[in-house]
Amino acid sequence: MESAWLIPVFPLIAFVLTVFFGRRLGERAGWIGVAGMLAATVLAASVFRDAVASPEGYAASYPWLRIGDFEVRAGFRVDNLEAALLLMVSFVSLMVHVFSLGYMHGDARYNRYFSLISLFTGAMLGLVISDNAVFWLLWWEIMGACSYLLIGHWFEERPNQAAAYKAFITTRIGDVLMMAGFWYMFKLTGSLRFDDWQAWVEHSAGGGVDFTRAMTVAALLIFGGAVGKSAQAPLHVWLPDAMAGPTPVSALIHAATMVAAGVFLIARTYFIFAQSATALAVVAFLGAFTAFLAATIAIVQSDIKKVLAYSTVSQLGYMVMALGVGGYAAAMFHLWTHGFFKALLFLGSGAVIHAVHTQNIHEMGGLARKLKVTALTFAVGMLALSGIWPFSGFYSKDEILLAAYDSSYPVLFWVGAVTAGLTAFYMTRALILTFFGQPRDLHRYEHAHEGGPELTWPLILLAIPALTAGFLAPKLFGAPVHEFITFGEHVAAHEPESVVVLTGTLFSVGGILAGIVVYGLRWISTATLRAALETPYYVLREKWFFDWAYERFVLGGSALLARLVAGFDRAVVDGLVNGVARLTVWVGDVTRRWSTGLVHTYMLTLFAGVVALALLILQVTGGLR
Amino acid sequence: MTGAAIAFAILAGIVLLGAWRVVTSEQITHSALFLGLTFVGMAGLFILLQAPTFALLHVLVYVGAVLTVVVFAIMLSDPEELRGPRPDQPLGERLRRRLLSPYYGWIPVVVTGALAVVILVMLARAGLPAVPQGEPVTDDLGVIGREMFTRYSVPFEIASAALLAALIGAIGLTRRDVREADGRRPASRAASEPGHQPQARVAAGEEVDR
Amino acid sequence: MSASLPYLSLILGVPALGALITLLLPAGSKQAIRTLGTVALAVPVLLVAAVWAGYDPAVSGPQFVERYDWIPSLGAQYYLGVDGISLALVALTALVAPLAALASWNIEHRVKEYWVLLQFLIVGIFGVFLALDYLLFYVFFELSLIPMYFLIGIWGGPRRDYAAMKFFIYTLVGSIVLIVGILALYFLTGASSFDMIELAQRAPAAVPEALKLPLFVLLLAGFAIKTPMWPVHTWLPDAHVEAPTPISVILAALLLKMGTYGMMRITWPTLPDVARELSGVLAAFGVIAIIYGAFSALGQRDFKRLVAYSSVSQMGFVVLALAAAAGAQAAGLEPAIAASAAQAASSAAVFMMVAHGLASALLFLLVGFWYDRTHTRDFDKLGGMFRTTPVGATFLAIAAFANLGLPGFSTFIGEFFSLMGTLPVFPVAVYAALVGLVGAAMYNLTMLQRVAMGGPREEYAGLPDVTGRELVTFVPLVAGMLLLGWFPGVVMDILNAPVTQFVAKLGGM
Amino acid sequence: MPVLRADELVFILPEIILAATALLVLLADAFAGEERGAGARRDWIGYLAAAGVVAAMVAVRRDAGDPGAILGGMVARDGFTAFFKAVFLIATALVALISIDYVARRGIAAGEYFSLLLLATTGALFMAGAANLLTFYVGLELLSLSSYALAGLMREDPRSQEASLKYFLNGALSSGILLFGISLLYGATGTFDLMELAQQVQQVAGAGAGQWSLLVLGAAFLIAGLGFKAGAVPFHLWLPDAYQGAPTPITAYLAVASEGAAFAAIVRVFFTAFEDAAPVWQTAFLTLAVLTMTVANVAALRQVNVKRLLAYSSIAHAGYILAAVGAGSELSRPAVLYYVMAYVFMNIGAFAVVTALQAQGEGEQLRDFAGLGRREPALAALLVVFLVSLIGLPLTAGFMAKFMVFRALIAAGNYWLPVIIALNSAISVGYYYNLVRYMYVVPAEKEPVPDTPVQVPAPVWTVLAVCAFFTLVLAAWPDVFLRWTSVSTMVMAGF
Amino acid sequence: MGAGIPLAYYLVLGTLLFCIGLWGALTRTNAIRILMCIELVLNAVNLNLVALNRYLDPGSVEGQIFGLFIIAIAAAEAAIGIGIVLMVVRRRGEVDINKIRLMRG
Repeated sequence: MESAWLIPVFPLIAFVLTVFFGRRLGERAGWIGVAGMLAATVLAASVFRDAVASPEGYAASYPWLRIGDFEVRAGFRVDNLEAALLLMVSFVSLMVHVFSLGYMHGDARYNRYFSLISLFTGAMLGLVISDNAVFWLLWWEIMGACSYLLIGHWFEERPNQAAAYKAFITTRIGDVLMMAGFWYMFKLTGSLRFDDWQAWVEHSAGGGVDFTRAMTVAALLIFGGAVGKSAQAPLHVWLPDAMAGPTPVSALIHAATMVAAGVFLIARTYFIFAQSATALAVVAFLGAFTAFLAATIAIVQSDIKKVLAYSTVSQLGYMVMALGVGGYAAAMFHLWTHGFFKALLFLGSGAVIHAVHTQNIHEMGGLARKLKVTALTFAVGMLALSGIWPFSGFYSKDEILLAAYDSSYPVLFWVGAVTAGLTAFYMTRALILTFFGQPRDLHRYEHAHEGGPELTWPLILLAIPALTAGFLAPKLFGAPVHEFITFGEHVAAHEPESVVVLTGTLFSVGGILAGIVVYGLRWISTATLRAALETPYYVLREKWFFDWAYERFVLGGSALLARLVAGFDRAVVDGLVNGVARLTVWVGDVTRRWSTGLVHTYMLTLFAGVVALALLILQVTGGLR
Repeated sequence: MTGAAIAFAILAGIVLLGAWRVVTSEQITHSALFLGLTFVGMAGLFILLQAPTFALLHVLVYVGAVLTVVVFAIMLSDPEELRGPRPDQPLGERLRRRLLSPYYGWIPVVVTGALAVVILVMLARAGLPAVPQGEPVTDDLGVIGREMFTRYSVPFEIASAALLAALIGAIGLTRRDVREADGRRPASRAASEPGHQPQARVAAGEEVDR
Repeated sequence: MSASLPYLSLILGVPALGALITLLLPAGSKQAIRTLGTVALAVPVLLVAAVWAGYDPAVSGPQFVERYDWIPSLGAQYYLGVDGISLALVALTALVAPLAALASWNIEHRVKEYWVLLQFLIVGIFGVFLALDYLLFYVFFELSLIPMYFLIGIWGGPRRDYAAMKFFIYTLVGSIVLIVGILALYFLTGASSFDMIELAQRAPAAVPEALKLPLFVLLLAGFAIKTPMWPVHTWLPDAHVEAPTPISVILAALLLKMGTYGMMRITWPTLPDVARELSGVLAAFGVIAIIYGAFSALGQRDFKRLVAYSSVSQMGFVVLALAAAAGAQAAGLEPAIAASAAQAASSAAVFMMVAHGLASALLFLLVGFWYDRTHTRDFDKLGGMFRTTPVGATFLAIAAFANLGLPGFSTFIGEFFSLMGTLPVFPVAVYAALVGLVGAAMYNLTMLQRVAMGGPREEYAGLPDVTGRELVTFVPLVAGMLLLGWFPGVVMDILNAPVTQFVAKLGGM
Repeated sequence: MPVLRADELVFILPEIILAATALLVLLADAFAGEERGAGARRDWIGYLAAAGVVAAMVAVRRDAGDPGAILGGMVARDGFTAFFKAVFLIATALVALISIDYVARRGIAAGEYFSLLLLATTGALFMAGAANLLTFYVGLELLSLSSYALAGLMREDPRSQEASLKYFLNGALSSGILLFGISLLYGATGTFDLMELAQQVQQVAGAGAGQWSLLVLGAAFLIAGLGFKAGAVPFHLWLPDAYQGAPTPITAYLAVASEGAAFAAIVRVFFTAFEDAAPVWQTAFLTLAVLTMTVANVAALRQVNVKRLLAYSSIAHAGYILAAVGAGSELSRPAVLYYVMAYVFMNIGAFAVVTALQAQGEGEQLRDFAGLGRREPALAALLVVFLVSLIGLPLTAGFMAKFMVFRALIAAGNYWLPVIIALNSAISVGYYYNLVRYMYVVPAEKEPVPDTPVQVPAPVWTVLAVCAFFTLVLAAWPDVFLRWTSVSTMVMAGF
Repeated sequence: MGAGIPLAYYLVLGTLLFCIGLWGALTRTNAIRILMCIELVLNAVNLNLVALNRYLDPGSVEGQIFGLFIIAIAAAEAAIGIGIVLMVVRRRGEVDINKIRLMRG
C-alpha cells in the first residue's frame, strides 16, 4: 500500500509522454495510455489485496508547503474504501482506454484525446487517495478542465463548445462553494488536512448550537461541490449536455471519474455532515429529488446517451440520498457497482453509435441481430442498473433502500422505490428500442456491424463485474460490505429486511414489465400515452425547465451583467475620469478668457487683487475688527 | 483757520482738480496741461512741508523733463484726440454714460473706491500725529546733497544706470533702422531671414493663437 | 551569503549600462541593438539566481544590503536590499524582462529608442523592488513612468496618444501624492533618514491620530492607482490595448505589482492601525475589483481588453488578501487562527503577484501572437485557432486555465490561499468573491472558445504557427506557472520570514 | 552716519563689471562703424557680453566675512546675495549665448540688446543684494526699465511692440502700488533699512500700536508689487502677453532672472524685515500660491503657442515657489533658493530649444514641434528632459525643487498645499506633454513634418548641454547644491 | 509752516491722488494718458513720503531722498514709456490700447 501513490502517477506519465511524443507516434500513442492504465490497474489490484489484508489502511505525508506556522503536507491515504475505488476506477478507465483505441480511430485529435483521458484518470486516482483539501482540489479541478476539453473535443461545432462551457461553469459554481467550505474548515481548525478536520470535529462534537451551526455551514458549502460535480439538482444540467463529447469520455466521466468524485466528496467529509442533522436532511432530500427528477426525464429522451446521462444523474441522486440518510456504506457500494455497469452501458451505447452513426434510438431497432455482443452486454448493464437480482446493482440499491427505510424519513424509501421502477422502465425502453423490434432506419441497419476486439472486449470484461460485483463483493472484500467500508462507529449495519428487498424488486420488475408492455409488445401506443399525459410530457421534454433556467439565469444573467458592468465601466467610471479631464480643460478655457488682451482687464484685475489681498491680510491679522 | 490751512486747502484743491481733469479732459493736450497744474500744486505742498529743495527738484524734473516728454509724445503720436474737441455733452450725461458702462464705468469706480476706503480706514486707525514731531532739517539742500553722494551713492549709481537703460531703450525702440531706411534687406540673408517667415507664421497663427 | 559582489547594484547596472551603450550604437544596427538589449536584460537572471542561492530564508530583514550616502543633507541613501517579498518580485522581473525583450525583436520602428527605453524601464522596475530608501524608491517608482509613456505613445496602437497620456497623468496623480505622504512621514517621525524600515517602525507611535487617516490615503493613492484598485483602474484597459505586446507584458506582469508591493512595503507597515480600521473598506474594494473586473472582462469583444480587465480582477485578490492581513487581528478570531490567516493571506498576496505576473505575461504574449498574424483582436474576427495554429492555441488553453485558477498552476495557489486567509476575517467578502471566481471561469473560457475553438477560418489558412523565438518566450512562463503551481514552496519558503514580520507589524506586536 | 568705504566696493564688483561691460558693449557697437551691410553679424558683441558676465561671475565673492550691510547700509553682504548673484549671472550668461544667433537672425540691434541685458542683470543683482528698500526699488526699476525695452526690441514685430507696451503699462502701475506700500511702511516705521525695519516691526507687532494698520496695509501693497514681478495670480495677466511677444531669449530671461529677482527680494524683505509679522504675509502668500499655480496650469492646457505655454508654466512655477515662501518654515528659504536655481536650468534649457527652432522661423507653435523626435532626436530628447524636469519627475532638478517645496511646507505642518501642488503637477503634464506628444506621438499624417534639419548653432548647443547637465546633476547628486542653498540662507543678513 | 495741518490730511490727499491716478489708468484708453496717470500715482507716493518724513522723522531727509529717487526713476520711466508709445504709434498710427490685442487667452 505504500506504493499507492504510484497509481495516479502511471496515467500521468502516460499523459506527459503522449503530450510530448504523441504527435510523432501517431495512433500508436493510444497504447501509451493503455499501458499506463494497465500498470495502474495492476498496482491498484495489488493495493486492494493489501487493503483487504490489513484493514487499518495506510497514510503517509511529506512536507509540501509551509506558510508561517501553517503547513500543508502532500500526502495520501489508502483505506478500504479508497482501495476499492482505486480498483474500480483504474479498471473501468483501462476498459475505456482500450475501447477508445477502436472508437477514436481516425480522429483528427487522437493524441490530444488520449493524453486528456490519461490525465483525467490520473486526476481521479489522485483524488481518491489525497488526504487534504489542497490536493483534493487540485485533482478535482484538473478533472474539471479535462472534462471541459474532452466534452469540447469536437470544438468545431458550437453546441459542443456550449456543452463544454456549461459543464465547466456549472461545476465551477459548485466548486467554489466547496472551496469556501474548505476555507471555512480552515477557519475552524487551522488546517486543511481531512484527518485534522475529523479529529477536530470529533474532539469538539457536541459543542452546542454554535458548533452545530458551523458544521451545517461547512457541510452545506462542501455539499455544493458535490452538487456540481455529481450533477445534483439544480446543477445537474451540464451532465446530459456533456454527451457532446466522444462516448468513451462519457463513460469515463459518468462512471468512473468525475461524477463519482462528488459523491466521494461527501463520503470523505462525512464526519462533518454527520454532525448536522440539517445538512444530512438537505443532502437526503436533494438526492432523492434529483433521483426522481432525472429518472422521469430519462423516460422521454430519444438520444441513447441522454437516456444514460439522465440515468446517471438519477443514480447519483440515489447515492447522495443514501449518504443523507446515513447509508454511507450503501452509497459507496453503489458508487462502486455503478461504476462498472454504467461504464458498460456507455461503452455499449458507444459501440452502437460506432455501428450506426446515430444516437437517436428512434432510428435504431433490431440491432441485437447484428451486434450480438453489444446487445448482450448492454442487457447485462441494463439489468444491473434496474436492480434485478443477481446483478450487481441489485445489491447496492438494496442497501440504499434499506438505509432509507431505516432512516427518519421513510418517504425517501418510497421515492427510491418509485425511482427504481422508473429506472427499470426507461432502461427497458432504451434496450427494446435499440436492439429489438424492427429496424426503423434500414440504411443504418444495413451498414451496422460489430466493432473490432478493442470495442468488444471491454464490453465483455465490464459485463463480468456488472454481473457479479454484487454478490462477489463480500468475498472480494473478505467481509460484508458495511464492515469493509465503514464510517466511524456511527453507522451501524442495516439488517436486511424482506419488505425492502421485496418492494425494491417489485418496482424494478414492474418497471421492466411496463417497458415491455409499452415498447416491446406495444399494447399501449406511445402516442396515446403522450396525448393522455400532455402536460407532464411537456414538462419532461422541457426537463423540468432546469435548462431553461440555466440559459436564462446563468448564461443570460452573466451576459447581461457583463454588458452592464462593461457599459458602466466605460460610461460612468471611465466617463468620470474623462469628465474630470474635460472639466479641467473647460475651466482652463474659461480662465484663458480672463486674459482678454486688454490692458484694462489686466490692470483692473491687478487693482482688484490688491484690494482683495489687503482685505485678506487685514482679515487674517484681525485688522478688520 | 490758519494761513497754512488755507494754503493747504487751496493747494489740495489745485492738485485734486488737476488730477481729476488729467483723467477726465476730453482733449489730451488739456490733460497734459492739467498734469502740469498738478505738479505745481504738488510743489506748493512740498514747500508747505518745508522741503523746498524737494519742491524745486520736483518742478525741475516733472515739469522740465516729464511733462515735456509727454507733450512731445502727444505731438508725435498725432492721436485722434488731438484733432479737435468732440461735441461736448453735459457733464451729467457724460457721467451717466460712463457709470453705466461696466468696463470703463462702475467697475473701476468700485475697485478704486474700495481701495480708497481701505486705505482711508487704515489711515484713520493709524493714530497719526497732528503736528510734526520735531523741527525739519534746516540745510536741506546741503544734507540731501551730502547724503546723496555718500550714503546713497550706490542707489544713485543704480538710478543713473536706470536712466542710461531708459536712454538706450528709448533709442533702441524708436531709432529707425538703417536697413529699413534703405528700404531693402541684405541679400545674402534673405533666404534665412526671419523677417519674412515669422511674419507669415504670425499671420497664420493669428486665429489659433489666443 | 556572500556579499563579495554588489549583486543588487549589478542587477540595476547591467540594463542601465546596456541602455547607455545602446545610445552610442548607430541607429541602423538593429540586430546589434536587439542582441545587446536582450543580453543586458538576460544577465540579471543569472544575478538574481545568485542572489536567490545566497539568500537565507531564515532571516527576516533585508539581505545583500548595499548602503551608501546619497544626499547626506536630506538623509537619503543609496540603500538596496532584498527580503523574500522583494526577491520574489525581483525574480519575476528577471524572468519576464528577457522574455519581453525577445518579444520585442519584431519591432522595426525606431529600434534604438525602443531598446533604450525598454532597458531603462526595467531598471526602474528592478529599482522599485530593491530600494529600501524612500526617496530612492520614489525615484525608481517614477522612473518607470516616463519610458512607459513613450513606449505606449510611440509604438502603440491607433489611440496611443490618448492611452499614453491617460496612463501618464493618471498614475502620476497618485505617485506625486505619494511623495507628499513620504515627506509627511519623514517629518512626523522626526527621522533623520528615509530608511523605509526605520520610518515604518517609528510611524505608528509618531504620527498623531488625526493625521493617520490622511497620511494613509496619501500613501495609498499612488499604489492604488498603479495596482489598479477599483475604481481607479480605467487607465489600464486603454493602456494595455494600445501598448505593443512586450510592453503590455511588462505593464501587466511587472508594473502593476509595484502598486501592491508598495502597499505591502510602505502603506500597511507604516500605519497598521489605519490599515486595520480600513480593512473592511479595502476588502470591499478588493472584492468589487474581483467581481467587476471579471464581468467587465466577460463583456469585452476585444481580446486584449478582456485580458486587461482580467488583470483588474486578479489584482483584486491581492488587495483583498492584504486587507484581510490587515484586519485579521481585529476580527475576533483565536490568535493562532488569526495569525495563520494573516500569514496565509499575506504570503498568498505576494504569491498571487508572481502568479499573475506569469499568467498575464503569457496571455499578453498570446494576444500579440495572434495580433501579429491576423492584425485583429476582435473576437468576432478570430476563431478556429486550435485548427489553424494548434501549438499557439494550446498555449492559450494553458494560459486560460492558469488564469482562471486551475490548480496545478500558480494562480490557483495564490487565489486559494489568499481567500483562505481572508475567509476567517471577511467571510462575506469571500462569499462574494466566489462569484468572481465563477466569472473568471466564464471569461477565460469565453476567450478560449472565441479565439481557439470553432472551425478553421479561411482567411487565416496557412498562418504560421509558433516560431522558435515565440516558443522560447512562452515556455519559461508555462514552466514557471507549473513549477509554482506544484511546488509553491519554492517561493513561499523565502516569504515566510519577512511575511511573519509583516504580520507581526500589522498586529501591532 | 554709516561710512562709505571704498574697499567694500569689491562686493559689488560683479555689478560694476556688468555695468561697465554694458557701456563697453554699447560703445564698441557704436564705434564698430556702419558696416551693417550684408553678412555683418555682430556675434562678437554677444560673446563680449557673455565674457563680461563670466567675469562678473568670477568676481562674485562668497567669502563674505561677517554678514551685514555695507556701502552705507544699502547693500547686503552675505551668502544669500552671493548665491543669487551667481544664479542670475549664470542665467544671464546662458541667455546671452542663446541670444547671439537669434539676435542676428531677427535683425535686433545687438548693441542695445546686450547692453540692456547686462543692465537688467545689474538691477537684478542689486535687488537680490538690497539691504535697504531704496536699493531694492532702484534695482527693481533698473531691471524693469531694461526689460520693458528688451521686450520691444523686435520693433518691427507687432507682438513685440504689444508685449513691450503691455509690460510697461502694467509694470509702471504696479511699481506705483509698490511705492505706495513702501510709503505706508515708512509711515509705520520711519525707516527704509531692512534691519531697522525688522526691529520696528518687532516693536510694532509686539505693542499692537496704531502703526500696525499702516504696516499691514503697506505689506499688502508690497506683496502685490512683488507678486506682480513674480507673476502671481491675480497680478499675472500681463505676463503671458509680454512673454509671448518678447524675443524668445528675453522671454527666458524674464522667466528666470526677473522672476528670480522678485523671489530674491520677497525672501529678503519678508524673511528679514517681516519675520515677526509672519501671519501678515504667510496666508497671503499661500493664497496667492494656490491661485497662481491652479489658474496658470489650467489656463495653459489648451495653449498652442509654445512661448505662451511656457509663460503660463512660469506662472505656475512662481506659484510653487510662493508656496515655499508661504510655508514660512526654516526650510522655506533653501527651498526657494533651490527652486530658482533649478528653474534657471530647466527653463532656459526649454527656451533654448524653442530659440533654436525659432531662429529659422519655426518653434512658436505647437505644431512646429511635430515629428521633432525623428527630425532632430537629440534636440527633442533634451527638450523632454527639460519638460520632465518642469513637471517635477525624479532624477531631474525639478523634482528636487518640488521636493524642497514639499519639505518646507510639511515641515511647517502644512499638508494640504503639497497635495494641491501634486494635483497641479499632474495637470501640468497636460500641457508639457503636449509638446512631447507633438514631438513623438502625434502621427505624421496629422501634422506634416518638415524634412529640413534644424540648424542649432554652437552656443545654443553649449547652453543645452550645460542646462541638461545641471538639470540632471541637481537631482542625481544634489547634495552639494542643497548644502549651498542652506548655507546661503544661514548667513543672510539679519539672521 | 504747515504745522497746523494734521498729517492725516496730507495722507488723505495722497490717497485720493493715488486713487484718481489708478482710476484714470483704468478708464482711459490712450496710452499717453495712462502714462500721465502713472505720474499722478508717483506724485501721491512722493507726497506721502515727504509728509511722513516731515511729521514722523523730521530730523532726517530719508523720505525726501527716496522721493528724489522716485522722481529720477519716473523721468526714466517716462522716457522709456514714450519710447514704447512712439514705437507703437509709428507702426499702428494710434495709441488706443483697446485696439492693441493681438495676443490674448
